[in-house]
Parts: sequence; C-alpha cells; structure tokens
Amino acid sequence: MAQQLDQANDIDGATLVEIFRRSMRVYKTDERFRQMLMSGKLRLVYYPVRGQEVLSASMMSALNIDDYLVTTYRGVHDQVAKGIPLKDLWAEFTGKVTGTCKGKGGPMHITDPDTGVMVTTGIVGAGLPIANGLALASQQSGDGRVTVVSFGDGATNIGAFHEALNLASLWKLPVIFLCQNNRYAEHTAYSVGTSAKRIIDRAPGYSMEAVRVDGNNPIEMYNAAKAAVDRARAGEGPTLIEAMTYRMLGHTFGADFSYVPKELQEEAKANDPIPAFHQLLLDRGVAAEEIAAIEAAIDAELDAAVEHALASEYPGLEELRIDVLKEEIRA
Amino acid sequence: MAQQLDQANDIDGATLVEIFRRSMRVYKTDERFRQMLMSGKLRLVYYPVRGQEVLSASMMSALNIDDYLVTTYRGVHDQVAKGIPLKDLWAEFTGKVTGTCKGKGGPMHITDPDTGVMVTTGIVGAGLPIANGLALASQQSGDGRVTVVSFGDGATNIGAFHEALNLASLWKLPVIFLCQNNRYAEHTAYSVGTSAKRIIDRAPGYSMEAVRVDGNNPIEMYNAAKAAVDRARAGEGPTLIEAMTYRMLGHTFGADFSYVPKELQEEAKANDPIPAFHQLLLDRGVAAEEIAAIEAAIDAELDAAVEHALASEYPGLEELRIDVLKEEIRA
Amino acid sequence: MSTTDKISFAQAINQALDEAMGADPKVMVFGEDIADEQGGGVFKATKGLSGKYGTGRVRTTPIAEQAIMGAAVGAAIAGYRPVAEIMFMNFLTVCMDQLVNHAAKLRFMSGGKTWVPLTVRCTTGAGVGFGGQHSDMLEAWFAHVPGMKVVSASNPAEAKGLLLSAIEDDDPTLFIEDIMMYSQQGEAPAPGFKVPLGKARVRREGSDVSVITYGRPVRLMDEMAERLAGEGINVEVIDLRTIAPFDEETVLNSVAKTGRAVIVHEAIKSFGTGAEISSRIHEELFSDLKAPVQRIGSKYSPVPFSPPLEQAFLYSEDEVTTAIKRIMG
Amino acid sequence: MSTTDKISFAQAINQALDEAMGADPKVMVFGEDIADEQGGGVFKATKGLSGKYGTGRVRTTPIAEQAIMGAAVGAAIAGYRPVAEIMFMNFLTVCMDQLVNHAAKLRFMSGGKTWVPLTVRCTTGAGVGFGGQHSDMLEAWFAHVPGMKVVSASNPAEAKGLLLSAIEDDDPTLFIEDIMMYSQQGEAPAPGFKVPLGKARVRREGSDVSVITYGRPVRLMDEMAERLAGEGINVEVIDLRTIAPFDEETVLNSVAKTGRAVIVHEAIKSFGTGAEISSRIHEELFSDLKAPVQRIGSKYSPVPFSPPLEQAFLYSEDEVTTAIKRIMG
Ligand SMILES: Cc1ncc(C[n+]2csc(CCOP(=O)(O)OP(=O)(O)O)c2C)c(N)n1
Ligand SMILES: Cc1ncc(C[n+]2csc(CCOP(=O)(O)OP(=O)(O)O)c2C)c(N)n1
Ligand SMILES: [Mg+2]
Ligand SMILES: [Mg+2]
Repeated sequence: MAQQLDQANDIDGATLVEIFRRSMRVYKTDERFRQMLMSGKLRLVYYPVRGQEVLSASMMSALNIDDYLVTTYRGVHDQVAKGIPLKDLWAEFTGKVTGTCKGKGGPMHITDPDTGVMVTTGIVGAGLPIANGLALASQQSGDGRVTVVSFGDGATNIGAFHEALNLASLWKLPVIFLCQNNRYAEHTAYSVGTSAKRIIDRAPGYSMEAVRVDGNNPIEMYNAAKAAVDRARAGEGPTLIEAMTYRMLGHTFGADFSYVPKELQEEAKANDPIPAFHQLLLDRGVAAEEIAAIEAAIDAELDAAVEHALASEYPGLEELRIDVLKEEIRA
Repeated sequence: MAQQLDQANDIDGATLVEIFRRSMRVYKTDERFRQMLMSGKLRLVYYPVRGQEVLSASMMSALNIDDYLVTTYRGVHDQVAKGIPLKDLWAEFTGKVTGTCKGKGGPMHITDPDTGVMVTTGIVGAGLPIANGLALASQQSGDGRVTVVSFGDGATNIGAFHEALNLASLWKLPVIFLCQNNRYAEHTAYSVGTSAKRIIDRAPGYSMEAVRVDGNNPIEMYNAAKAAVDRARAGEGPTLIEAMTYRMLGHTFGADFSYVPKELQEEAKANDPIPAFHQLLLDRGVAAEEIAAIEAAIDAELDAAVEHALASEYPGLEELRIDVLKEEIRA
Repeated sequence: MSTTDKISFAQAINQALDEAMGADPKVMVFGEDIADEQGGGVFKATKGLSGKYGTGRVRTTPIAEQAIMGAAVGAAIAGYRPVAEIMFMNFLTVCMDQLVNHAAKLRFMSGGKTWVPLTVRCTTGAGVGFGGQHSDMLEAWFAHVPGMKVVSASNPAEAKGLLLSAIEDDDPTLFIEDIMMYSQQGEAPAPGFKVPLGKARVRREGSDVSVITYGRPVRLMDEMAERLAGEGINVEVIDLRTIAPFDEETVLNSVAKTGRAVIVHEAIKSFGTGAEISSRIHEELFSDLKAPVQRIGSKYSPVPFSPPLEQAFLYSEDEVTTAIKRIMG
Repeated sequence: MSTTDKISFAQAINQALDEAMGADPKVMVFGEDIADEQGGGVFKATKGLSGKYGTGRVRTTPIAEQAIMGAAVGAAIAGYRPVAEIMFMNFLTVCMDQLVNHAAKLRFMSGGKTWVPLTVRCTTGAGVGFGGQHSDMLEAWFAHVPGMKVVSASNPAEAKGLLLSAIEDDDPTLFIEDIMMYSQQGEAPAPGFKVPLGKARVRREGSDVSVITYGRPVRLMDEMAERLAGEGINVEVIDLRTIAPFDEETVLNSVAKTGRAVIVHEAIKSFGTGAEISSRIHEELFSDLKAPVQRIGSKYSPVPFSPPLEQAFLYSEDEVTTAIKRIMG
C-alpha cells in the first residue's frame, strides 16, 4: 500500500507520525481491553475495533479537538483517536464515578464534550440525524466546527441514514458521514443486507459529494478526510466517505465468527494495517527509536489509566436520581 | 403530447379506451366529491386527485384485478382506477356500514381485497414496507400476483422508502414502487424537501431498475407500467417508476395553495391530462358517441353510488367492540 | 392588557414561539411546511416566524421525522433550544427512537455532561374525522419514559404560558396540542405570561369530588361542574397541565379533602395515564377515600372514522356524571 | 416425555418456532442474522430453521426494522403467519409505526376485511450491563394499544407454549423475552404443549396476599413466597403470562380472596402496567381490600450501566417483602 504513494497526495511526516500515534493509542487500548476480558479481570460487552485503527486515526487527525464526533457502540477507535483521556474512558468502561459519564452511560454511551465526543449511540443509524443537529448548530452559530459521524456498512440500510443524508445535503451542513465499511453487520455479510454495489452509489440520490477510499491506508484516508473537512469548514456542505476496512474479530468480544470465510480472514491478516503502517514509517525514515518512544508513552498512559479505573469508586446510589431530569428526583 | 407518439411504443385502441374509461371514472368521482363538499352536502377531509387521474388509470390498467395495491390518503384515483365498486367507496367515505370497511376506516383507510386494494395508509412512506410483505407472500406462494405501491415525491425522503427499496431489491420482490411526483408535498415544493435531482437518481443506490415517465401521458405511462409488471411477474424483481404529474388543487379540499407560483398553475391548466386524453381518443378515431357512452355509464354508476351511500345506515355502536381483536370486546 | 382581548389556541402557540424566539436567539423551530414560503404551517402556528427570524432559525424540513427530531437533539446538546413540530402525534411513531432513546436519556447517559433542552410540539385528538392514524392520544407512552416531561394545555392563555416554560426548560418536553381546539378562543394573556411546569391548577374548588383532567376535557368538566353545582354536587376540577411528572401534591391535597376522585382523559382508559394517577391516590389516601377512584377514558378501540362511532368512542360527560353520582352513593 | 428433561429458554423458543413452522407452511420468520449462514441468530433462537425450512421462509434481513415489520404486516394480511424478530425491545422505537398504526389497527380500519396474524419477538432486560439503550421494559406502551396482545413467559416450557399460541393467534402479539433468562433451564414441555393467551397462572395458592407479576420476577416471587411461608405469610403468586389484555378474572378472584395485592414488574413503576392492574383491583374490590394495592417496579431513571447502579435501579425482593409486611400490618 505505502509503496504506491501518489506524490501529489502525500502528507507531511509530522502528520503521518501523529496518525501513527493515534493508531497505536487505539490499537493498544483495544488490545488491553481484550486481554483483560480474556483473563477475566474485566466483564463487559465489548465491541473490538481491531483492524479499524488507522481509519479512525486518520480521520480524527484531520479534525480539531473541538470538532464534534458522533459514534457508535463500536466506537473506541473513534473516541481514542479523537483524543479522549484514556483514564476517563477506562473508568467509564468499568462503571466508575470517575468515568466520562460517571459510570452511568457505559461503553455504549461515551460522551466527552471536552474532546468533542458528543454522542455514542447503541442504536444503529441513530447518530446520523443527531450529527446533523450538531452541524446545524455550528452552521447557525458560525463557530466553524465540523461534525463527523461514524457508522458501519450495515447502518446504511436503515431509515435514519437516508433521512439524515437528505437533510444534510439540502441544508449544506458541515457534516461528514464516515461509513466504516468493514464488510459485516454483526453476522451478516455486506451483500446480504446492502443492495448498493458500493455505499457511495447512494450519494447521487442526495446530490452529495462522496468518495471511497482504502480506510486502512493512512495517506489515502487522511487526504479524503482532510478534503471533506475543508469542504465542510468552507461551507460547501457534507461529504459521504466510504472507508473500506475490515473487522478482524467477531462482532463482540468472544462472539463466534465462524460465519466469516477462512480466506477472507487470511487475506485480512496479511493486510493488517498496523504492521503495514509501522513499516511505512520506517520506509519514510522515521527512526525506530522514535516509534518505540511513541509506543512506550502510550503504554505508560494506558497502565495509568487501567490502574486509575480499577482503583476508582463506583458511583453512589443517589446517582440514580441525578441527571434524570435537571432537578434531582425525590428519593 | 399525443402528437409525438412513438409508434414502437404505441398501445392498442382497446387498452387506450380502457385507460380512458378508468381515467374518467376517477375524474368524475373526484369531481363529485368536490361538488358535494363545496355545496356542504358532505363534510370530510378530502385529498383531491385532480390532475393525477391518467397516471393511476394507466398503471392500474396494466394490472389484474387480483394484483395488490397499497396506496395513501391521496388514493381515490388509485382505488377507483383499480376497480373498487363506487358504491362501496362512497359508503365508506360517508362513514356508512355498507362501506368497504363498514365506515370504520374512512377515506384514509380504504381496504377492499376483492379488487386488490389491500392497504390505504395515512402515514407517509408506511405503505412501502407493507407492499414488500404482500409481494413476498406472492413470491413465496407463487400466486403470480404483482404488488403496486403508490406514494408521493415527498414520501421519498422518509426512512421507510429507503428501507423498503433496499429490501425489495435484495429479495427481488414482485413489487412496483410508483412514485407519483406531483411536485409538492403538502405546501413544500419538490426541491425544498428532496435533495435528489430526480427521484430515479436514488435507484442505483438499490441496484434497482428505474424509469421516469410523463405520468399524464397514458401511452408512456402504460408502457412503463406494463414493462414493470412484466418484470415483476417474471420474477425479475422490483421497479421504481417516477411518474411525473401535477397536483392541480390544494393538498386537501379547500386548503389554501397560494404558495404555488401562478405560472406553474397556468402551465398545468394548459396541460390538463383529461382534455388532452379526450382529444387523443378523437384523434385515434374513437367515436364521440363511444366516449359519451362511457361517460354516461360512469355518471349513472356514480349517481347510484352517491344515492346508495346517502341512503345507507351508519354502523351500530356495537361495531366499536368488533374487529378490534378477533374476539369481540366485552361491553 | 385588557381582559376582553381574545386569542385562539393557534395564535397562542404562535405568540409563544414568537416571544421565545425574540427573547432567546438560541430558540429554533423545525418542522414540515412551517416557514412562510410554505404557508407558515398547516395549522398556521408558525406563521410569520420565518419572515421575522429568518429561515435559518425557522426551517421547513423534508417529510423525515427522524431527521427533524435528530437535528433537534443534536442542536440541543450543542446549546440551542429547538422546538420540533411533529405534525400529528401518531407520527411520533416514526421517530420514537430519537425522542425516547436519545433526547430523554442523554443527560443521564452522559452523566450530566450533555442535556437536551428540546420541545416537541404535536397535535392530535378524535372528533375531526381523521380516523385511526391521526387521532391517538399517546401521552401515557411518554409519561412512562424517565427523563422527559409531558404537557397539555386546556386554553389559549395557558397554552402560551406552558409552551414558553417548556421552551425554557432544560429537559425534553412533549407539548400536546388538540386539533379540535386550535380555533378555540380564550382570554389573551399578558406578554411574557408563563405557567410553570409540574404545577396543576385547581380550576374550581369543590368539596364532594375531585375531577382530575387535562387538555380538551377540561372545559367540558368546568361546564359539568357548573351543572352539577345546580344539583347540589360540588365538584373540584383540577387541570394537571403537566401530565408527567404530574403534580401529586395538588392532586392528593384535593382528594384528601373530597374523599372522591374521577380522572378523565381522552386517551383510551386501559393502561392510560389515569391508571397511574388512580394508583397513586389509592396508595396514598386509601383510608381517606369514600369510594374507589374512577377513570373515564375513551373506548378500547382504534379511533373510528364514522361520525357516530367516533363520538361513541370518546369519553362523554354522561359517563363522568354517572360515575360521580355512583360514587356519591 | 420424561419430566426430568431440561431445556433452556432459548431452546424453548427455537422448538416453538420449529414446531410452528413444521405444522403450518404459512409460518415465516424474519430478522437480523437469523438464518444459519449468519449463525442462526444472535441468541441462537432460530438456529437450524433456515437449514430445515429454507431461506425463503427463514430470512435474514438488513438492519431495517421498518422493513422487517412492514414485510411481516404485508405478508400477514396476505395470509402468512410471520414471526418478526426485533433483536432488542428498544429497537421497536424505530418501527413503532408499522406495529402500532398498522398491525394493531388494520383489522379494525378495514372493517374486518384484513387482519394481521403477526408475532413480534424481542428481548430486553436490565442486568447484563448493556446500559440505557438495550434494557428497557416497554410493555406498557403496547398494552395501551387496542388491537394487539402482549405476552411474557417466566420459564422455558411456558415460553414455548405461549409462543406457539401467539403464532396461531389471528391478532398481532408482542412476545417479550428476557435476555437474562435465555440460558435458564427448565422442564421440557411435551411436544405441542400450548399455553392459551389471556390466561394467568396461579403458581402458588396463598391466603394472605396476592403477588401479581410476569416474566423474570416470577421465579424470584416463587422463591420469596417459599421464604415467607416459613415466616407464616401465605403468598399467592400469579404469573399473568399475557400482560394485555390481562386475565382480570384470575387476578380479581385471587385478590377477592386475599384482600391484599402487590404487583411486581421490571419496568419502571410510573405509568407502568402495574398502574392499570392496581386501578382495576381498586375499582372492582374496593371494599374487600384490607390495604391499598402496592406496586413494585424499577426506579424512575434510564437503565444505568455501572453494575451497582444497575442493581439498585431494578426492583428487589426486599422491596416486595417490605411492602407485603407493611400491608400485612
Ligand atoms: C436499530 C438497531 N437495530 C439492530 C441493532 C443490533 N445491532 C447492533 S450492531 C449491528 C450491526 C451493525 O453493523 P454495521 O453498521 O456494519 O457496523 P459494525 O458493527 O460493523 O461496525 C446490529 C444489527 C441495533 N443496535 N440497532
Ligand atoms: C410520517 C408522516 N409525516 C407527515 C405526514 C403529514 N403529511 C400528509 S401528506 C404529506 C405530504 C406528502 O407529500 P407527497 O409524498 O409528495 O404526496 P402527495 O400528497 O403530494 O400525494 C404530509 C407531510 C404524514 N401523514 N405522515
Ligand atoms: Mg459493518
Ligand atoms: Mg407530492
């Protein structure tokens, strides 16, 4: 992949390193979650993001910290790549009061406005109309923010997708529809649920700008992301990005995925974006020490985050009556 | 319109006369409703179909009586063109027990399985997923029926449209999506609500066969309808027909439609499909007497229907407890 | 303000929106056909607003209720105060997810980091002849959803006052309008007049029985109380105004005094809001009650089209007076 | 059948679907991931069915609940008996229109010319740690909709028996499964065993108090009754099985005997199904009651993620015994 770089579309070294840093922050977070689940130190429903790290990292690197993100249950890569503090994330995943949402939302409902993570939804497709609303707020206030909403290939078949793309186009909203096409929706292969040959074939029905890229290629992905962000920021309206990727593990941690053809798995392993990215950096002359230092910093942050989460308290039971409405509910 | 007939696509005289007969049956029914509303002899929320008569008549003439139809609140043209007995229709519109639905459904909910009128819905877009189910039943049973579902241009922006087209394409259902593009959704002009330049631009997103025709031209419309019916019946799957037409009156009877540009109204009047069709028949050598006889027969049917409806009884109050569930509800 | 000024319910809504938009630039309005280019709304509730505040803040939408509600939710968490018009209450069924799974839950699920100061307006009600899909009273569904409020007014002035409060409120509120009442005239309120959420109004004091209701039946109950007074029965009429969470204090104080209660609503009786109110009264005032709490609602049936059936479907004054007389012994 | 045979709840569902499909070629199953190529369903409830009956009758759908429900409604009025799987109850919020405005109303609105023999299966329940959007108990909404039935089983055998009846029933039925119960083992029923809709089951007779419940809490109430028997309190436990329309006769007979009632459900208490049941009991048995009917439900809050909060959110045995002891005086 890195071999056939189009010079015109190349990106600078610092950006590439930043994307790598974010990719590894995702990769290691995801890995640690799975390790702890495997060892029984953690018990939760977890949606792995193995294979989709570079995609998120590239997209989020094209955003500012105060740009808005809406993501899904499978959102750890997006959240971490957007810059959410790992200790707050881990504390939320473990249901602690120190978490992003005081433990009340949990993994499927991460919100962290400080890093622009506005909504994480467990309802397929539901994030898209909400992203329009965030983008509308920016359009109206002129705050210059861009909103990115992540969703899967399967989500493109639900009504909310359709309604949201239509509205975004009509109102020229500064929103980017990031379809992470990982070829499966739960256990259902792309073509069983999706009648479009490519997701971007739906864009003309909304007169919408659309692009299909290899989401696992940081340069291709970043450039597409950057172009979409620039368009949105310039008031030129929304873009649909179909980022091709692959979900290397089952739908949820521990779930059977024997329904996936062996060859597909083999091929995906051979094209694992993480080692490829590593190699790309080396090819571009980034020193192995620099890479190691990046990884070490992440490891340290992660160790601290896990420790913090495990050491934190659960929320007090009065929290059941707080944040339901603005006024506390009477006991 | 009739002037530039493409010989290859022409249709036989008998079919043309049949389409005319159905058009006039719609035209006169609609006209009578409006007359009676105007004179205060009738009080109900009525959705005029003036201008869309030929479209329905052409579509329904391509169907068998036992083919299924799903339509909307603006459905009188479809129902009448499909062949529903006028006396049953009128009795339902007036809330009488002799109506298609014993007066319990009313104008927005006409059902008459004998003529294939399976569902009339008041919820925009809701008919499309249901039509899939009817078509699925036919696919599964092999009964050879085709299902047509009518809806407006505005309906193409709601989620149900999207979900239904995707499913129909994936399952190759014998269903025809008939979009009656009358350029307005209530008071909202096409381009204010619809981001697609043409509705058919949405079809590639479902890998679906699609065609855009002048719905007011009986030959063009019938040929498109026939082709879609043949495809469906042959098991080749669904078709989206975008039939261009115009809603010559307000959204509901008596509603203000000052929001419609004068020129558009003028143009539409000049292109009124009913006089044009009349002229077409004369041009094709149909005798004025034959036309007059057709109209007289419809007038007679209509007079009888109105008389029957007005003379019929309202349902007894026990009907409130009947048809709620299969078993009668206890008083 | 001269108290002889009259306004219609539709005008009251329009005035509330106008005042709210004038007072707070963060108030936006979305809905089908609502801008002036589209005639200012099917019920003219938004007429003139886009002209005055621009089509940036008053937006006609496609027919896409999920898109409307989602845009409202997103704008709300980003600091706006959207008012979303979902034309008919039954159309909430195509966007329940946005309202119930998102608007009502985001404050809690985010641990208070985001909240949704959203007002959803919709109309409904039997009696117009719309039949089964445009007439349902579904307030009980939303009352059962923690994190949101449900409001319904019984007259133009309070409609305005409640809508202003709903828009100012920092939680999502469903504001239910009655299609039969749009043209109803009532006293015009003073500018800025507000009705607090969560507070019922005792419309008439009485010592024999408390009639608890909201929305359209209120006026009928006022009239009925007047008639029954002539027969020596003193009815206390309570307009809940906020259906959920409802004003338990006012309700319980009243029934503690009268010892009898009848709850009246247009929604069908089974599993309706009256069940909760009745249960609360029984739970709290069991030994004070002189008779079981009665509920009058519409019949267990979809809303029928045929006029005599539609009338028979609806609750009636007769049923209420019969119930009152029965429990008066 | 040997009574020592055990099956899980998930197996019971699977068997019911298998038997129904075997008995009636008009039974079809739709849902996400349900065919064997997709692993036979996320909870394996449909495993093996597509292999046995073909992918024409057992169809994996896109993620498009309106399409699923609509296809089921259409097929139903054309003579099929579809079973639609809506994976989680909260996802009903994206297809309420099809179920509520169409499935439940078409029989009435067509004057009986069409009807919708549809079964909708879904799962839900707090306790797994899914948080706010996958755990709600929304049965009260559907109970409030004339024209449909709502069912929930408390053990594998009855789950099978109820599901078979729901599929055979000519009206739309919502069949609610509890995610915490899928692996629960229970006695295997004889082939073809059915439980009629609309009939509650008295699980244990008692003279002091009637505990009325359904679904997951039933087992806990059985155990509690056993424990309280040790303390000399005789609890009658009633499993409604059909939540709407519920078996008033069985409930009222029981409370007429005991004079006391406690209703227990997982849904939040406010405006929940318990309110209707409580109201009905008060209305019918006011003078027989020794104490006001009590309701125990979950707290007024979205379902929280954090495990201690999730537990505190849920109804508890403690709350039930406290209520019982309170009304026993
Ligand atoms: C409305 C709705 N229907 C069904 C589900 C169950 N569900 C959760 S994830 C998922 C698959 C989504 O696939 P895709 O959009 O491709 O995203 P991916 O998981 O592959 O990232 C499904 C069906 C849901 N959460 N919401
Ligand atoms: C879900 C839903 N939203 C809104 C409405 C209100 N409504 C009724 S007709 C209509 C316009 C529909 O326009 P179109 O689809 O073009 O059909 P036409 O009336 O022009 O035939 C609207 C918005 C509705 N009935 N259902
Ligand atoms: Mg996917
Ligand atoms: Mg139209």
